[in-house]
Amino acid sequence: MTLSRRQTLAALAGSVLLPALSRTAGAQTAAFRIGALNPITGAGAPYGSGMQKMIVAAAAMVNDAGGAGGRTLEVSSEDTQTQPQAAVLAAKKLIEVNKVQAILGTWASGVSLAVAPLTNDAGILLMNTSGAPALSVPPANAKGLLYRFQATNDRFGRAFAEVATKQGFKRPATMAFNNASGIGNTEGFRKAWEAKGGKVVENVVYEPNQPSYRAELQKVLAAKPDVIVMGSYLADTTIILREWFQTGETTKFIIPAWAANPDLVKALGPEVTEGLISVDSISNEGSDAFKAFDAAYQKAMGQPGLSNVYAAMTWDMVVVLALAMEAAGPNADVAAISAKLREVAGPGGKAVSTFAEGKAALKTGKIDYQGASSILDFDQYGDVTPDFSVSVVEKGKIERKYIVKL
Amino acid sequence: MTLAIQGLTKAYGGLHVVNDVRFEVPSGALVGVIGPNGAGKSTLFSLITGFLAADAGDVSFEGRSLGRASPMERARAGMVRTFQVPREFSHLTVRENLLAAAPGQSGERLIDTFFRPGRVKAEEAAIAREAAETIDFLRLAKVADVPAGRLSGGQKKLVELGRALMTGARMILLDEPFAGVNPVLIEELSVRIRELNGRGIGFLIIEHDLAALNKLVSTLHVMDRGVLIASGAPAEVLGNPRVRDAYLGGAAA
Amino acid sequence: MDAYLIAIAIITAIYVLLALGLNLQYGLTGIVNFGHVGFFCVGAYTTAILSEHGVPLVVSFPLAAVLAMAFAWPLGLVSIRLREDYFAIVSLGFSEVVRLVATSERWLTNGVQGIAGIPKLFAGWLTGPAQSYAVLGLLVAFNALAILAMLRIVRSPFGRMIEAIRDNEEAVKALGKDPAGFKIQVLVLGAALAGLAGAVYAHYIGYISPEQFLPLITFQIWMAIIMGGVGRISGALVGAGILMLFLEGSRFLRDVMPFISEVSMASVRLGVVGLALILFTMYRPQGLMGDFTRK
Amino acid sequence: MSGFLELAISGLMSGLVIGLAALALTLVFGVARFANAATGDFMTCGAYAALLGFGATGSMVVGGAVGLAAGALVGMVSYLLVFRTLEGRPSVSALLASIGIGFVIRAVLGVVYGHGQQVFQLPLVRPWRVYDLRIQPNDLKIGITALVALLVVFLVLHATPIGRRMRAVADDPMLARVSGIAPRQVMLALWALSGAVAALAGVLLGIKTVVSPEMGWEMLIPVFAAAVLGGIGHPVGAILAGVLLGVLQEIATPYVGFTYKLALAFVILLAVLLVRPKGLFGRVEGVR
Repeated sequence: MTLSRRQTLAALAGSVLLPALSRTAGAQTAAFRIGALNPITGAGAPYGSGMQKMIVAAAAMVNDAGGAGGRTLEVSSEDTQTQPQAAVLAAKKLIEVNKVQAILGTWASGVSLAVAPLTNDAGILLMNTSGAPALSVPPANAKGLLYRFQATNDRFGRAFAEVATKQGFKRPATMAFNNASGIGNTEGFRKAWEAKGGKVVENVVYEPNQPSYRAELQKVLAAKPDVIVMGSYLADTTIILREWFQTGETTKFIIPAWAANPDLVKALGPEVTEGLISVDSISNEGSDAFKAFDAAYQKAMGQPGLSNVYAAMTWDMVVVLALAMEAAGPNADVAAISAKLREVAGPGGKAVSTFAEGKAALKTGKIDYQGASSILDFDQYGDVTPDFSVSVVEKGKIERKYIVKL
Repeated sequence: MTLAIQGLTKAYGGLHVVNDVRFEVPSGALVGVIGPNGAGKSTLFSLITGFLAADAGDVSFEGRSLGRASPMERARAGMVRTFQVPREFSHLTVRENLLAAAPGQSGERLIDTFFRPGRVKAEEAAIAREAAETIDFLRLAKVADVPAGRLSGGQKKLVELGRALMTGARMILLDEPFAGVNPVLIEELSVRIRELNGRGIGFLIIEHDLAALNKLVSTLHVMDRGVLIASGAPAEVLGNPRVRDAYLGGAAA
Repeated sequence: MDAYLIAIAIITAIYVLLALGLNLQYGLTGIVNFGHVGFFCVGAYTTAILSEHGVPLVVSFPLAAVLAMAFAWPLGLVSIRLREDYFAIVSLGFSEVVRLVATSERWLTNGVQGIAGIPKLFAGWLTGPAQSYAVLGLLVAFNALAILAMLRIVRSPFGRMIEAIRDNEEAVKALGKDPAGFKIQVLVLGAALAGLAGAVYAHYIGYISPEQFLPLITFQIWMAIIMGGVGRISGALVGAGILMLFLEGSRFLRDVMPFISEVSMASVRLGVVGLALILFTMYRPQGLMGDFTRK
Repeated sequence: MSGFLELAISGLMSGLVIGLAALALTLVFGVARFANAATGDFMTCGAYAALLGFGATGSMVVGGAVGLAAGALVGMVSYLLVFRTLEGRPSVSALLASIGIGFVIRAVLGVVYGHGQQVFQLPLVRPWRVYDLRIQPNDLKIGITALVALLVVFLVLHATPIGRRMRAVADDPMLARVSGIAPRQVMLALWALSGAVAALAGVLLGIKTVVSPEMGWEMLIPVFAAAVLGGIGHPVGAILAGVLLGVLQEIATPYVGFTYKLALAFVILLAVLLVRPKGLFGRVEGVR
């Protein structure tokens, strides 16, 4: 952290005071420069530092293994402040001052959407951990240079539909927090559910920060659903469930895990939360890649890797990028590297779990990197499909029941 | 008959601050209203000039009923007031204060400011001459280009009078023009008022300071607790025992 | 490589436009507008939506300003006669309702997903640094025009009257002039500048969503003009500069204050804006640049 | 029909919270003549302090008392440090400073507690059924608390010497000073009272929802709307208007759309200011 800020300071000072020097410094090395653009401050701060440190750690690991495609990785770090405008300035700086060829680890959808035009213009890669469906297609993904390591909100919705089918629900209703993620979840669910021939009995979208959600609840409950699928966050879920309990109804709930987490159970107690279904995209927890990531995360942050799914994604970003560089050969340009990305991560090759392993295997044939965050098979849109865990709250504990694969 | 006050009444929560007050100010007259603190003089002023809405009664000016006309409409009709606590435009100079008061300036329309600068300039020059004359008349030349906020209380009252003159008012209502003003300036101000009155401008003056006022006005009205208790020539009114009792007794207490 | 500084200069210039508008409203006329970001938002969305439908920028830019004015006018008509603190809250409510509409009317604004891929300025002709310089040049031109127009206004009888209104509205009424008419015009003019700023912002950032138009922006601009100097045209320039220095400079704040965690940085920024508002209104209402009597 | 009634009851509860906060706003507005935009943040302070008290003792009564005390303290400190200096300046100064105070409070709470939510872990109970109507015991408690608070404020204003002096200052500050009332003392008491009432609103809101640094600020527009609707400076009016607003929001939004709840408060605010600027009960006018 300190290092990165010093670098930033130095870069700023350089750009102000010593333009000529800075320019020559930018031209001489044979390094491949990447920008770590993470939510160090603001809403994403609980994840941002870990994400950034995993980019630095993975880059160091790649360099220790002799670099990728004959080049070493050089990381410049910036803070998005979890705000589009600050992120744009930071991205400008990374692109123009640090001359990075890939930006890794943007977090909120608003931030990724704001940065995407810049990376597209510069013709560099943008690897993000955001959920908004808009990132899959033009104009955001106009050049196919966007890669997403997080499940789309849409896929969450599909996972919800799988869960609802499996649990035997017949009359689902949805409630969504009025933002991209909330609506993305419930819309994804609705599409998937209707594709299965089902019908959603009621859809309600609500604004945050209300003193009460009873009117919203009443409208949903009036349709007599047997399950309510939520696209929600912790605070509103807490209030809604409390008011739901006080209505005396016994509907079931399917809730994304960022809302249905231990804090929710703690806030409401075991009686209210009994039987809630919590759905989460999970890291590729059993994999060897995850073990490597976990070790690095423990070392850097002093916490288990399970505590930060986004850090596992940024770790994978560096590894996949390095493998693609290795596969594309020395001095390959961004387009060539991008062309190899799907190949080194997709199916149809020797399964590998680390960069060193992959680098060795590439000498003999195709590889398939099985990531720490997911098995990392990018579809045509640059999206991945992680697995989802389904947990049920039982006596105040969130017990994982089974895994859903889409 | 220039200004007729016809039964103005204002009550707050059952308390009549001004109660059925009626009198007339002939054109070109110099009329005073006196009364102890809380007699309702200032409220009466606000009712006449439309800054407060009357519960009952009406005001007519030059034969026209003003009914519920706004303060702006009343001022445009030719009846302009000053305030007890001077309300100068503190960041504008004395000259600018006066200039701002001139009516019907096309430069106050944005379109003309941008697209008819010539016309605006010509008008401005004419107004500036008028303002300079007024400044000289009021002996404000020394402070003409000083922000009005830095003037003394008495000078601010002069500025307010100057602004009223710039509007071309035919009736000027002065709210305690002598309060907090030093005796020399009071004398000066009285001379100016008389001179203006000589030019045909009517004055209605509220005052607490009897001495200055009874030398100045031709007619005096006395208010106490919201009602008019006496009217007439100053000497006659001041001899009225009821007035002595209410006014001087109240002041002594 | 100077592009980062240019990017900062561009954002600063956008803030200057916003600050000029607010300074015209508050500094010169005394209108307490707490909904400035609402007009900024209207401008940004107007040009973004029009561009989506293929309307060229030479048309959509003026329309952004015009639409912001079209929102300001009825708002002024119904509420400018209110006491200034009432108007303050009403305008704050207005900007929040604008944001709510942008959030809720998905058919028009794409709701919370925002509008992505807004075309860059000069996209057809210029690329790279040249394009950034051109954007900056355009902004400088806008600002210069705005400043020239404001100077013209300040030196006109209109300007004298709005300053008189700021100093004492009752006295203006007593002179037979209606303050409301002047104030509505000023509100509309300020809104036009904010709308224009919004248009440039939308095309520069390339992506807008309702969450970019929070009331915090309004109060950052307030902080800028209060620090830069209320009622001074130079105050908008200085204030916007200080604001940008603060916003970008806080990236380095943690070097000085290591005990502040990353999570807290957003709070710290908020607190600094708050403290600046308090301390400047208390101790230096005329701003850093001194007395605001004469321009 | 029962659904409609339940919504009305729910609106009543939200309305009581809005009304209490509006009461805090209107108390200050009536005397100090400016809209204290930090009222919402005083609420937040009260809620966090109550959490502390509740966490330490496990008693909601103690928690509430701590919250009220904290609210009163924040009110007094704000007055002593900031608003006292700004007395006699244009109301805009105090308004701007109050925005600043709100920002600082949010910043401090954000740094100390983070932006995550906190909750009062009170036992939840299923509702009572009265005929076809679901009555929630918690609603009853909130309602009774709000009414008691209103009663106390009313008693303070009308049956204590300091309260009478407050009203005297509200009616005519000049006259009050002339008749020998020390405004400083009165103002201090006023800010304490306003802070405590706001804090109570915050505690109730915290119990109903969750506690976070932004919770109070988000309520500012409905609260202001209620204060204006009730007539600035009119305590009973503020409460009644809050309730009216709460009920209206709750029963109308299913028709106008849930996302426009806030807009409804805004429209009501505008309508009142245009049609009847002195509010339902008020004396002081919002139009010059």
